[in-house]
Amino acid sequence: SSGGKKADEQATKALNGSGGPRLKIAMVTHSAQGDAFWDIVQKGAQSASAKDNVQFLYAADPDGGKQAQLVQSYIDQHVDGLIVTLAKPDALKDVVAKAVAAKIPVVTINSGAEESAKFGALAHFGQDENIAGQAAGEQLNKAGIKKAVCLIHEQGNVGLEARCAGAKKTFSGQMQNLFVQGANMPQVKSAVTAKLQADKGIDGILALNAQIALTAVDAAKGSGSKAKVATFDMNKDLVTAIKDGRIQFAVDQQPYLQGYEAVDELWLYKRNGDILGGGQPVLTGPAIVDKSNADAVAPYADRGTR
Amino acid sequence: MSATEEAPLVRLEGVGKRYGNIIALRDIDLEVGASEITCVLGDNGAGKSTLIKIVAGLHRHDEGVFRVEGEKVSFGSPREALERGIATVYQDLAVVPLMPVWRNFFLGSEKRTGAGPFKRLDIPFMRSTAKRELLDMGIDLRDVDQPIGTLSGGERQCVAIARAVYFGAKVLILDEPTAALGVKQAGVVLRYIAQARERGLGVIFISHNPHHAYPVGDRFLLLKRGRTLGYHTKEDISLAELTAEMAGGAELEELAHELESAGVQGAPELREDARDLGVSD
Amino acid sequence: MSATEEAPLVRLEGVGKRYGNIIALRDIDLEVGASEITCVLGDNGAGKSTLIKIVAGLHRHDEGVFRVEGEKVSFGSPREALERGIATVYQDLAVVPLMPVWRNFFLGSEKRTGAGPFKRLDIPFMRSTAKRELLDMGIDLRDVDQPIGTLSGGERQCVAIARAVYFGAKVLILDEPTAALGVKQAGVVLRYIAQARERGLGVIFISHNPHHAYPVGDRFLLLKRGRTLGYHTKEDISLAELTAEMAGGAELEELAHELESAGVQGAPELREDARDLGVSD
Amino acid sequence: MTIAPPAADERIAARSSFRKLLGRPEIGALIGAIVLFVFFSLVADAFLRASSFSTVLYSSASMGIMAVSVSLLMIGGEFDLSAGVMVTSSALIASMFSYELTLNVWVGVVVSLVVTLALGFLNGLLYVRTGLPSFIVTLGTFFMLAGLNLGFTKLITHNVATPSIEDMDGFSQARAVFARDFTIGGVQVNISVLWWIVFVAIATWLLLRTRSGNWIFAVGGSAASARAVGVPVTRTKIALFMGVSFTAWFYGMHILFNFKSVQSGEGVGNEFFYIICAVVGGCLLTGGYGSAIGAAIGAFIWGMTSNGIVYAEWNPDWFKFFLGAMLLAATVVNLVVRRRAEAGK
Amino acid sequence: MTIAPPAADERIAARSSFRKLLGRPEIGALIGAIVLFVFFSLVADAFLRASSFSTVLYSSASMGIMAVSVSLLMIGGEFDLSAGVMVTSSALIASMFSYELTLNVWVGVVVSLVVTLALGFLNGLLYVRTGLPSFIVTLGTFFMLAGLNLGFTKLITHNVATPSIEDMDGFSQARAVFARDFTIGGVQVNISVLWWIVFVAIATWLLLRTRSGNWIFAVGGSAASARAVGVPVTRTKIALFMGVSFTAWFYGMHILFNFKSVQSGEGVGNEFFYIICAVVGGCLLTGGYGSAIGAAIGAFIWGMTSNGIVYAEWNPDWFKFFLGAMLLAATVVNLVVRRRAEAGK
Ligand SMILES: Nc1ncnc2c1ncn2[C@@H]1O[C@H](COP(=O)(O)OP(=O)(O)OP(=O)(O)O)[C@@H](O)[C@H]1O
Ligand SMILES: Nc1ncnc2c1ncn2[C@@H]1O[C@H](COP(=O)(O)OP(=O)(O)OP(=O)(O)O)[C@@H](O)[C@H]1O
Ligand SMILES: [Mg+2]
Ligand SMILES: [Mg+2]
Repeated sequence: SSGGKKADEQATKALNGSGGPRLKIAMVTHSAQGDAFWDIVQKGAQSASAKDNVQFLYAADPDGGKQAQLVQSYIDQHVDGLIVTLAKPDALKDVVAKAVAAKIPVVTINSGAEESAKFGALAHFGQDENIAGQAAGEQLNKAGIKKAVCLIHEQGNVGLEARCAGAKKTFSGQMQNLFVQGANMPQVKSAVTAKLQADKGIDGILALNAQIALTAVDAAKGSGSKAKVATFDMNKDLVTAIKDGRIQFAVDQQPYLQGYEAVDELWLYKRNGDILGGGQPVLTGPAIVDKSNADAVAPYADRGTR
Repeated sequence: MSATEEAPLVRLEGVGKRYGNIIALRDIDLEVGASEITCVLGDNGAGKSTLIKIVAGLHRHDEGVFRVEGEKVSFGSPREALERGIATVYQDLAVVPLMPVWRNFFLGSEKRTGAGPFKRLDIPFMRSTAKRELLDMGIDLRDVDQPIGTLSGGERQCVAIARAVYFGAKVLILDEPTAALGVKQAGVVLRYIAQARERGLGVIFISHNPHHAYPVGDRFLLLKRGRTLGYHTKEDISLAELTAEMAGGAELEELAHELESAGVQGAPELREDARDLGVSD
Repeated sequence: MSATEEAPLVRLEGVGKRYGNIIALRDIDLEVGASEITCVLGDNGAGKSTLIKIVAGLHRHDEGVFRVEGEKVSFGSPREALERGIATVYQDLAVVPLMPVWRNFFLGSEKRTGAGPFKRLDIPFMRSTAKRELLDMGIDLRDVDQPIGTLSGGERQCVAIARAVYFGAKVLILDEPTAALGVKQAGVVLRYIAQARERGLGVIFISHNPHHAYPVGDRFLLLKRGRTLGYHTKEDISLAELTAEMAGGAELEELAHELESAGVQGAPELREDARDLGVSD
Repeated sequence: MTIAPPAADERIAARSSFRKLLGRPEIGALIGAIVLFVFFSLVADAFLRASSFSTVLYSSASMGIMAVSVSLLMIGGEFDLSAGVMVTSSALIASMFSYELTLNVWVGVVVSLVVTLALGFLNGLLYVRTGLPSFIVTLGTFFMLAGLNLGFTKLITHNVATPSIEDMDGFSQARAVFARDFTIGGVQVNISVLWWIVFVAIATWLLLRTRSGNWIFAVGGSAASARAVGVPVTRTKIALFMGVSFTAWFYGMHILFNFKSVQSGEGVGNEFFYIICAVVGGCLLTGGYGSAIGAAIGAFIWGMTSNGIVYAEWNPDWFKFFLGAMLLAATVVNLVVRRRAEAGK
Repeated sequence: MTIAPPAADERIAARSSFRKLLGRPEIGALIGAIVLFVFFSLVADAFLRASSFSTVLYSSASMGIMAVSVSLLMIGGEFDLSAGVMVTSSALIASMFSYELTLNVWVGVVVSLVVTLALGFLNGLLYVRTGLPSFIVTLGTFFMLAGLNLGFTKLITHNVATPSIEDMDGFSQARAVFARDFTIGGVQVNISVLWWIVFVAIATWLLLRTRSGNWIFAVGGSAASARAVGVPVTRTKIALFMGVSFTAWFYGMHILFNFKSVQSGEGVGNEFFYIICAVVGGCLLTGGYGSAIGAAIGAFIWGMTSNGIVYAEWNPDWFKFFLGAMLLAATVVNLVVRRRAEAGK
């Protein structure tokens, strides 16, 4: 939907001149603190906010109930628009309804494509982690991998489990999950090493975050395994690693787009009554980054927006 | 030995106790009947406290037989002992430092009022009783709500004694109750012990002071290094003999000489004192 | 009063202390010179321990002046007191229950050997010293590596005393050191106190037993409910007067009568005992 | 001595009744809470709205319900690190039991109650039988429960979250009991706030007015002494663990009926927040001292802080920094107040 | 009494030297470790390979280095909940300082050491000054550090992770010191394993053979008694907090030079794993008892368990369940051994 975005931007420019009170838009996600993916989502939202003269607020909690509470806090503050992830749709259903009842427009991002419209949200940006996972599974097939592990670095996390489940669905070989402690790199390294030592047949590793992927590369090297590493999400070092061939590919959901589009849509709605997607989810990815296009993406990853 | 035909309240036969590889007691016999006071005497570390902890239900004995009113028992907890009317003053007092005095006083034997789910502590009763019982011992507390940990050593000791005396139904065990007490309070405690006997209780009384033990005791168990050194009834032994046996020989005589020759002012009194302590009679 | 022209080792002038709104001490004077023993006597809760805790550096006084060798001080920690040669036996003993006996003995004043980064504890010396010092007091420990918490009350007390005596350089403070002790051990402690005086130390000695206090003491401070009841030199007061003042009047006489009339076996001895306790002289 | 004590004890300094009030353990925490309240009122406009207050209250209740029983357990000298995941376990059990067998949700609620109480009993039993510190025992059960939560949920639902039970029999009654919103003076308040207050009241009564309360203080203050004077220490401790599991069940039901579905990974880490509430409210970590009201105020401080930061629109990157600073500030105020009260001149 | 004690004390029962050995505090944990080792050797083929053993050792060292100082702190009667994030802070400081100013990495390493020690000092100072329990104080600093880690990293790097410093001056020497792999007998071992052993040896020597060790046991066993006999309690406690920050710095450097870049959110939650290692190894939560070797064995148990489950290829959904079960099993074995040793007949 690159055309749509361009159009949005033009419309934005046109409307920007008209002034008016500053809008206050809040985003509440199910992210853990300091998560790289959600950091990029925020960056997208922030740059849209800067452009649209919007005050952008952000809060996150991985616990469904607490996330709902945060949404409630923003309703109490009478924000002008809400951006919510529906990783646990049931937990957020009521509070989204409250927001709608309080005449606060809601946009959903990332997860919850199916529920978004049902709950009364204006639009949805992004796609299910599950779909992104399916893309990863297909890429693994293409790379000729037969036996893979999917590294879950936060146990019980809905989004991460969904990525692995999606990958498993399309992957034609055998795939197992492995739990690693994301907050503790040495433990990640030793768990991956242990797994590779235990099962020499493993020839593929799917990580769910760039830093974990780089550690997995180390672990594979250290244990003398030939396993190829692929990952979700990106950063600067990861793009270099793709260029070097240490990492096969990265599934990029273009989180920047999710944040940017969501803010912009709310602003457009407030200013112009525009609704994107016509009730259908607007897909922001997944984009696959591999050796062929790594060079092109590198500068953006450098900047921390991809 | 007991005045009545009944089985004695408490009877130990050949009791022994080990802490790991440390042998604290070996082959001890002891008997307390109703209206009887048995004194347990002995050096530091002789095993006196260990002995009464067995009777109080705090430890289980490893050897021998322990009977309460003729029935063979082995208490799993002090609660079982309490339920048979055995109340104890421990040497380390067994108080909960952060809790108010009155709560400590009634701990484990709370007085309650009301019925069913509304059964609750009878706080006014407990507060006033604690205050009164302590006043009777000569301890005039500022405030029965003071945490017991902030009382002076002697005051804490008095709380423990007053509690045991108040709840003791059949047997009263006192482990060095007068140790931290002032002259006045010690006198009160001795009176309590005598009164308990009059009320028909059996008392086990531990003391290092033969002047405290002899007048009130009926039977005297002397321990040394975990073994029985002697077991006497009052008729068998005089105060002087008892003291001599407790002090263990000539060392004190020597001490008194030493002090005197050092020209210590007041040494004659100490010498006299040493005599009291059992050196020469 | 002091034998020498120098300032006394420890001198309190009008000292007072409060715990929150609880007034524990008010306007107390006290003096200890070299080669002098000052006894602090009084009822339970009179404030004796509070007083010596001020001298030991454990509490700060709120009122009055505290001088050490003429110099005005207010100790922020017991370490400061120790550094000036003031060693203390606390009533609650101040031992660390889980630590071995010898480590407790030397705690805070460890003996070390070696140099630089390899300076280390002189363990053989500390173990043997602790064992020997205790044996000198008549405590024959099974094992100096036993956690001190597993010792008997009197054994613990002896460790605290032996430690203070070993480290006391100028002033020795003893809070009821003989309370939990057997006859023999108590004698040893009295001898230690006399020896300390001979070595030129000043001693503050707290006791409930006038028979222990009078022979060794040079000065007697009597406390009651946080105030001074009397402050005497030995010449001013006889043992009988002291005992009478400690016991506080006629109550004990009454007790003795009471016991006698109750027909308690051995009451004559108790009566005698009561006399000792200061009722009739 | 039979002389009556003098009417006014000369050994006690006079103390104003204001000071006396300050002497109560909860007052310190309360003043900490008031300071925070004033602070957030000044820096966040939205904070003073009635609806915001109800959000803060709800957030406090969501910590506070568990903090009640956790504080009792802490006064009794023990920890329960499995408290956080046990909430999730109880919700998962109720949800999956009713859903998989298509029963009235009340059946699931009752089954969950029984199982959760059994879990608490097990914690207590393991503790008293092994003699290991409760920290270790409940750490073990914490991991085990966390594993079971995920393992069973994935085994049964093939998912990491349970399906919604919104359309099942009995759901709306159960929701009315555990999770209904109702309106007081135009403000929506969740029923869990009321339940929280009820629990705090019961726990306070229990602690201060009943024999069990006496025992709780005693086993926490000195288990050996308590045992020596005849307090049934093991029974008391097991009961305390079951108390925690009872509130875990209750709060689990609230989560289930408020959010309809449960994630198996939820709850991890909350156990520490409960302990924090209790400690901020004046409970000693070493046991033997504290109050249920204090823990409630601790939960309230927590609710104010975590929501106040959102209302104040501070940069979320620094959220935890502010949280930590507030926590320290509140406890320091608490402490200063208590010290002043004790110095009490 | 001047009589020499009898050569053999009749008050002590004979005890075999085997029993005496069993009496040492670490032996219980060691036997727990051996039981686990045998267990995993039986259920997981891959477990017994030398290369696997080196993986387990590395994993143990990554817990064990911090567990050393945390166990000392616990013996001294305190907790440090900020230990986990402080590791990350120190790595972030070193990384960002060198990177942003384009300096030799050693400059960053030294700056990080100074700042991290200052953080430990601050923890200690806050603890002794406020008189609050260390649990609360370090909880406050935990949140604050976690916030600062994220806030500063985003402020400075505009990212949640630091850029790689692999190509900077001094990197390879620093890596050689903190994170190099080397080969012993054909097996790759990380240098952190050696450092771990060195730290454990130093801590053991400190505890058992020096005055400071005596003081550590004393302030943890009874701070009031220790103070009364002249132990400088506050100084000792502050030094213990700084000990934790020192190993946090060291371990932070290991992470930085092993993984080249640092995520600002790392480290949260690890503080509890350190405490777990210490407690499994026999340290008392209440202080005054424990050993550095015990904590090392605790870390080894941890490393075996968390990797053993992987070697055994058990379903990862149940990972935590197994972890909890193993943890409980190891501590129960530990306990049974110690009890037997004490009963010692
Ligand atoms: N920390 C404290 N807080 C409040 N009150 C205290 C504290 N310590 C002592 N007191 C009170 O101060 C008074 C004096 O106590 P102190 O320990 O000095 O008495 P004492 O003369 O040593 O008595 P004893 O002979 O029983 O040891 C007591 O009434 C006690 O209740
Ligand atoms: N828990 C324990 N573990 C090991 N040894 C112990 C334990 N309790 C007591 N002992 C030892 O058993 C012996 C007897 O102790 P006990 O307390 O019975 O002596 P006591 O006669 O009461 O002495 P005191 O007059 O000093 O109170 C002592 O030598 C002591 O060291
Ligand atoms: Mg004893
Ligand atoms: Mg005293």
